[in-house]
Amino acid sequence: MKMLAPQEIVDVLKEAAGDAFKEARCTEWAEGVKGNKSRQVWIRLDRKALRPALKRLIEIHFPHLGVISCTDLGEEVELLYHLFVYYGVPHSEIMVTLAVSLPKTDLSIPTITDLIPGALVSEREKQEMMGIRVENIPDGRRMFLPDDFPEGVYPWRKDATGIPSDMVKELWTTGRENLKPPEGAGATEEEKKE
Amino acid sequence: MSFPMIPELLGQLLKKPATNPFPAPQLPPTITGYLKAVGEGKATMNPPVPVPPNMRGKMVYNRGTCIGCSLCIKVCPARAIELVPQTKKVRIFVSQCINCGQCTEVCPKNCLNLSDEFLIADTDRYSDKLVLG
Amino acid sequence: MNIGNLIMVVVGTGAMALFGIVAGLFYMGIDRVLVARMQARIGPPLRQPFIDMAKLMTKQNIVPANAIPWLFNAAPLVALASSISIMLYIPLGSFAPIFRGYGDLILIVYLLVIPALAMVVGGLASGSPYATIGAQREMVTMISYELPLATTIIAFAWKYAQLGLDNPFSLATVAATPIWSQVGPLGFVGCLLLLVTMILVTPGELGKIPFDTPEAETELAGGLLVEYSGRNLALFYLSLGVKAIVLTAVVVALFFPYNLSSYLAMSALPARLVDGAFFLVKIFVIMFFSVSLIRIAMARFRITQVVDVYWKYLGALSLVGLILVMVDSFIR
Amino acid sequence: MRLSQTLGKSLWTFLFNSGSCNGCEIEMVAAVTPRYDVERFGLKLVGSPRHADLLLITGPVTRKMAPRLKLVYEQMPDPKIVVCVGVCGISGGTFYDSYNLAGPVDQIIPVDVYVPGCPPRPEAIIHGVVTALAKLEQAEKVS
Amino acid sequence: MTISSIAQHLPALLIAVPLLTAFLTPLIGGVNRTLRMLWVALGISATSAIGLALAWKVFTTGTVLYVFGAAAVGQVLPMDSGGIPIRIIFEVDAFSALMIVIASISAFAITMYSLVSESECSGQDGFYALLFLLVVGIMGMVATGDLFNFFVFLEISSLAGAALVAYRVDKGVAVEAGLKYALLSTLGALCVLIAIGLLFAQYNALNLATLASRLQFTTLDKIALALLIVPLAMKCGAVPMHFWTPDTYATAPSSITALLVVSSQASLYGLFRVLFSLYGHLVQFNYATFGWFVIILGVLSMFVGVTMAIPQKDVKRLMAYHAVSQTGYMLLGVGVGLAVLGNRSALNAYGLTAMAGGIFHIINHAMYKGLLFLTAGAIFYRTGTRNLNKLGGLGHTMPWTMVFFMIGALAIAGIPPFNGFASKLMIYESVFRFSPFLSIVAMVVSILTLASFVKVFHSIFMGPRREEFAAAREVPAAMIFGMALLAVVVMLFGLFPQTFIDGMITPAVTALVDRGAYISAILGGH
Amino acid sequence: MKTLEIKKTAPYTTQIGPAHPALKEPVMFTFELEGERIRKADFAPGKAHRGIEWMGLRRNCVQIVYLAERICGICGITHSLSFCRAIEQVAQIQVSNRAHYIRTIVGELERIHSHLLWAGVAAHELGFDSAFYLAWRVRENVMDLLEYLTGNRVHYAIIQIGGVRRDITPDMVPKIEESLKFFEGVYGKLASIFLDDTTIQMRCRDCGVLTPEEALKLCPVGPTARASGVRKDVRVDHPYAAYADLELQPVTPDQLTGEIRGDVYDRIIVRLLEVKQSIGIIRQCLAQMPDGPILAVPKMALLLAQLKKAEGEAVGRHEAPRGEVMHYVRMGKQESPVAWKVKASSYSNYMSWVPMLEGEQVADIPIIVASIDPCISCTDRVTIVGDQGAQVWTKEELHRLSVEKTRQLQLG
Ligand code: SF4
Ligand code: SF4
Ligand code: SF4
Ligand code: SF4
Ligand code: SF4
Ligand code: SF4
Ligand code: SF4
Ligand code: SF4
Repeated sequence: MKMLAPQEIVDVLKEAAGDAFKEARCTEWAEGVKGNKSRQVWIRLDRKALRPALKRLIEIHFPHLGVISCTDLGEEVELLYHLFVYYGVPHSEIMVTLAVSLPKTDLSIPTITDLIPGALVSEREKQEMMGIRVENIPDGRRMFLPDDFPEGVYPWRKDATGIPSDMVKELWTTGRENLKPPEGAGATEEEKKE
Repeated sequence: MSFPMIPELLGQLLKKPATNPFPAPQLPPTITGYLKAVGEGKATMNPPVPVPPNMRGKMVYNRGTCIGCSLCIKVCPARAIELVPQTKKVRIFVSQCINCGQCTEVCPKNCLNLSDEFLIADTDRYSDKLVLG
Repeated sequence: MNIGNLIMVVVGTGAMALFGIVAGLFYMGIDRVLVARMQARIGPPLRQPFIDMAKLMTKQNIVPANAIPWLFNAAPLVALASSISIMLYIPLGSFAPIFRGYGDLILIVYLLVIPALAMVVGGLASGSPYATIGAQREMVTMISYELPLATTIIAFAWKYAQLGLDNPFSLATVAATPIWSQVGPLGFVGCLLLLVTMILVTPGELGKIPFDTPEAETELAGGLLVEYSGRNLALFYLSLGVKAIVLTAVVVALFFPYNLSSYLAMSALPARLVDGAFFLVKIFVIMFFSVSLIRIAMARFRITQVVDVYWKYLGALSLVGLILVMVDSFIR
Repeated sequence: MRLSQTLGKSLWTFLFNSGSCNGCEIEMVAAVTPRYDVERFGLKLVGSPRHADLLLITGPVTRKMAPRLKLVYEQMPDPKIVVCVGVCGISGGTFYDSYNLAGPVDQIIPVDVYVPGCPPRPEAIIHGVVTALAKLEQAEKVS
Repeated sequence: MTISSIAQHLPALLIAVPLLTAFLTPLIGGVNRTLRMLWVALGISATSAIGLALAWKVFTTGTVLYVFGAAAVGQVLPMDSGGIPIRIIFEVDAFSALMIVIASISAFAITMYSLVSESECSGQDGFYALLFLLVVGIMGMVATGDLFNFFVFLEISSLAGAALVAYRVDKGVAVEAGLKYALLSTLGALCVLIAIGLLFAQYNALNLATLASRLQFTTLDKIALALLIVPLAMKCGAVPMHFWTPDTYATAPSSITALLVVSSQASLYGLFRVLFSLYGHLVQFNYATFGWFVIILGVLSMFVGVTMAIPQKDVKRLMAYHAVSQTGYMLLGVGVGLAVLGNRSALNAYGLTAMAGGIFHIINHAMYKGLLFLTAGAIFYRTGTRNLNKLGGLGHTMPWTMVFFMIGALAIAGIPPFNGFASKLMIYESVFRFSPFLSIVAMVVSILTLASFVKVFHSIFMGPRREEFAAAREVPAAMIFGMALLAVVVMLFGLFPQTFIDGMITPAVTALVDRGAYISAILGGH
Repeated sequence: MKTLEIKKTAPYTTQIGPAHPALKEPVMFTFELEGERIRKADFAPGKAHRGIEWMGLRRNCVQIVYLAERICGICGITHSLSFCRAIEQVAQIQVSNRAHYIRTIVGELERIHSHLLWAGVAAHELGFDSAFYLAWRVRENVMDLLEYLTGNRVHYAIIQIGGVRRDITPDMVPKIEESLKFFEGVYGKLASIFLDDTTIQMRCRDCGVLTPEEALKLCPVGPTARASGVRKDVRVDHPYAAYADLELQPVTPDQLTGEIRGDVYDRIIVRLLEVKQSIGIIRQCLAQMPDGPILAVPKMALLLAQLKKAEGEAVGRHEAPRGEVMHYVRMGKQESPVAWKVKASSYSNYMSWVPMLEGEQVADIPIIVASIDPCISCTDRVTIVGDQGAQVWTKEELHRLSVEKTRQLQLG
């Protein structure tokens, strides 16, 4: 197997993504005495290029999908597909992150489970946690949240559809208000507010 | 057919058990009686497995030196510390503390420390022993 | 049966029940202590099973909503009563069985089915689906060990019938003429195979690892007994204890019917005591090998493997044993 | 239900994980293994709440587990003891606020003894059980 | 009529009373329902009482001979019976008496049961008429001492049986099953008739005893033997001719099924009669062959029956297959006896016990299997289904039925202290001397049977209450009475087997083995 | 109505597992069975979902380190290490090499403890409690050592952003050496008990097979992937901590048996071999440990201030005993992260249950489920549900299936 360098991967994927390609960044990070470097490629794409880019990546080396991360950036939501190629050969693995921004008005993304079946767990999680709509997902049920969890509430959102404060249970306060006042303390009124 | 466990088991019959008999090898007739006897020195309690130095056990708080700077509260990952505004001292809930020791490191006055005491079960989670300060 | 006899039977039954329960719990205790020691633990006190029973007796006895109450409550009683009743047919040391004239091996084998059946019925009556699977597996296990068990017993009977003895199925006959002295070298090998069979059938009958599939906790959360609590649970445990004694006593009676007293030339009372003690020791040895050691030295079988092991391997083993015993008789 | 002398000497135990990090869970399991061997106190782990006298519970009680915890508690025959192991079951610990927690444990079922620690060492758990036994003995005296 | 004359005419009454009841039922039934019920109850009570009394007489005083229309009982049969051979002669020896006991008890319990279980169906009069006819057939088959009469009664029982199977005319299946049964029975009867013809042509006699004393074992005799064995084995449901039993047993009303079991036992009786009494001395050089033939038939029935039973979904089909399996035990026991008939020492050592076991199993089987079919009927009565997958949770509402079922199931599985164990024990403990492997098979089949019934027990009675059976209650008292009666018998036989063995079984075995006695009872000193 | 309710609740009440040696996070499985054979398997985790990521976004990074540690109590270092590595990359904090080596040593000790723990649990699932006790008895030694090095048996609290909180001083080394010798001594015994025992072989060989193809497509990690021949190990592929300096090869079962079958037995092999590998790694680390400070920013207040200025995104990874763990962190000039995504190893391995379970027997569920070493080993919590997916399994069906099994056995 001929192994491509990070920049070469960027080039290949850029070609595959065409005009949907937005930006790319290669980073390195070294740890240890010998200073061996780990290499990461971050590519930001438009939604429509996700599958072509992924298909191209699969041709390079069948990638291992770590997870799909997700960030609420206010107006948009960014999905990051963390993929790994060239594993199995010491120190040569490259992390390729494909990042796709979705406007909150249209949070839909095609599934990649037909290409990488193992993405299902992650896609299901994105649906329930961030309210992403994964198109053609083979199994769209909830994964982590209880069945009685309210519809339209997404824990990872930072806007009005996030967790409302009345859903948050402050476990730590339980029983504390009944405590006797500390020695030498005066009024206990303020404490009770806690 | 091979059963490598059998010789191991039979061999163990002749050896000493690996159990540390804390607090007593088997249950004494009554716990209260036993504890009383231990207290009076009439019975000896087997100690737990010795803990290493620097084991992070129950918090101890030197209320006197505390200056109420709230640094400990800032780093505490478990909301185990609260400031009592009237006294400008803190109060630590042992039953909430996860023994991370972060507060002890951050305290400028060294008034927080983790001891090696860990047998702190109680019937009341806010008992005097478990609320410091 | 005259009055004197009747009193004897009643007193004897009471004594046997007491002996069965006490010995059953006692051996459970020994088993637990020994197992703990072999696993490098201190283990519970010897009297732990007694404490457990005493505690269970004082606990709440819950009858689940789906259960058929009377059946649910009757099952443990039947299990214990039937286990105890088997005691009456079993010789203990030099004490002949109370029902010496009636019982024989086959009766014992079928009586042994009853406690297991009671457990199955109780489990089913509790209405829990886990108990249901447990019950099915219990039945499958029962079917599985039936073949080697039946073969062993028939082999014994065949041999004794061949010798022209009157009651080939009676344990008394076996006790009077230990099998080992009646066979040639081939038959000796055959008997050894039968002994192995019985040693391995015992954990199956008692539902111990590796044949504890019906109760397999990891799979069925306690299987048949999930829903039982308090007194009912205690009764089941007692019946298992008694059953363990019965089974090992059967193995002892079949293969090691020897008594010390005949070698030591002792008079009546001490002889009985010595034999009694010797009997307890023999039970202990069998129990140690066929229950304690095996149950901690292996992994549990799958239900299909239980069937395989019993039907294919032990079935074949016991049949070979039987054939060896037969051939041995014919060539002698 | 009458408390009996024997209850404490034969505590059959049911472990319940209400969504803990497993830390307390493994320490409880470790308490069963040869080094600590709780069986020497007559304590035995059982597979069905119906058989249990003692409920050892860990975790801050997730919303999915809260009804189950209640059910398990109800399924246990009287008399029963509950020991809450680990601070996250006592007060939330690090998980002191969340949208998906219904705890702490004593908000769902009554708790007899709390064993603080994150996680408590196996011996601390043993100490917790012993504390429960002492409490039991006191209750016996009263009744 | 005085008591003694009743006693004297017991054999005649045994046939006459049910026959009379049968014919008068439509008449009386026409008057009113209650009256009919009373009449039926009276009729069956009388029949059973007569049967039991006759059996008692046989067991206490020995073989009873009765010739219809003969002036003196002693002068039964002219040696040259050439003139009119068709003359009704009853010869009731201990074996016959045993069968009569079975038939009496079962018929009584079943009829009482059916008084309620069938009360909601139409065509009551016909039903009871047929039922009594069936009883007549059964009684006649086991009591007659004449081959042709045997054929006649066989026909009566077959036709009545077939009609009863088809009784629930509203169901197409039932009619079909009835036809099947009728067809097979008729074919079988035809074979029997041909055999009778062959024998009559050669020996000019129809009386069993006479024939037996004259038989030469010519080729024709051999053909006749085959023609007798095959249909009888088929009627008793032995493998490989068992195929009709599941259909018939499953579709007939349960009370009838229970009675059909008795009727098939009567065929078994016929089979043993033919083998032992008629051909007994002729096959003696071949005892082993014939014995093995029966044994193999038995082992096959045992195994095939039980393995076919386990997957069944229909309770009654399942029970039917078990009936096949249980028949195997009888064949096994008696077969072993037959195989060693020529070997005195073996016969005494275990052959007789094996036979006794087999024959004891006949009566036991009739009792517990009857009981089981009645419980199945009770369940159907309340739920309207026999499908195991649909049933469930009835233990909550039908405790008595459940208890009876448990008794029946434990008995059929041969669990002490129920009667099935008693007879199976005799089989296990004797046939092993013949071949140890037979005992092992028998024991394993028992456990399989048990497993199968645990499954049935669970499917029907266990589990949570079912909504669809919310209305199911315990069945009415008369049905409980019918089941209870059989259950009590099952328990009695199980608890005190020795009494029954000594009193009834051993004489029956002796009667069967001692062919000379059978012949000389009729022909006088030989 | 009563029946309906019962049907609904019955499996729920019974699924409550005895939580015993098997450390179980409640996961619920759904099976479609044919007799005792599994036709289709499905699972539903999330009973332990505490909303940790959500909590994290309300805390400062120092607090999150300890929160992350408590994602799971089995790998006390895994999540805090991964989180710290991500933060360090975002804030460009250079960790000293000494700290890297200490992190590695603790990480490998954790692997030993975790694999022993797993071996015990697996043995327990097989009903082989003696092996369970033995494995855990040996494990206590690692626990002692971990406590000695870090101050706690489970949540070590040794990782901090920028390094580690406790040093391994020269006087501690003999004790580590002693333990390593002990493990080496006992390793042969453990290996023989787990690999040679006939009953274990009977239960584990060719049971729960995951083909290499599936192991690639379903993205499992750690021993689950390696046992199926997918050579994937973060320690090897991705140079980090002291692993960056070591010569490592991923462990695959063919190293012992010469073949890869991808069954439960292979997973046992991989884990046992990894224990041996870990001992070697610790040895090397001890030998090569460089000097230096252990914490880049020892003052927490300073650290917090520095992090408040950080901006950017990074992924921190670590090869946990169960496989790769990754934390994606994005910082945006505020105290708390803007995004924090945790991926635990079991998260990646869940999917491989399905092909492993399908076609196997009910009795094999526990060991197969345990074989990926989820933090949910006890399938007592399995609910056996529905024939056709939706409806809940009724007892009749359960029963019928077991009966069919019985018949199959008798005819077969
Ligand atoms: S950090 Fe120390 S001095 Fe400051 S409030 Fe906390 S305990 Fe007091
Ligand atoms: S040790 Fe940790 S959890 Fe406990 S009070 Fe200190 S900072 Fe908070
Ligand atoms: S299956 Fe194992 S873990 Fe579960 S309760 Fe039983 S012994 Fe404990
Ligand atoms: S108390 Fe701590 S160790 Fe225990 S379960 Fe909770 S978070 Fe985990
Ligand atoms: S890591 Fe996942 S499962 Fe755990 S709390 Fe966070 S979101 Fe829930
Ligand atoms: S893989 Fe499991 S044990 Fe390891 S860190 Fe994750 S949850 Fe914990
Ligand atoms: S010593 Fe420095 S870091 Fe610590 S509290 Fe004071 S100013 Fe802050
Ligand atoms: S698998 Fe491990 S990390 Fe994941 S939720 Fe379970 S315990 Fe936590």
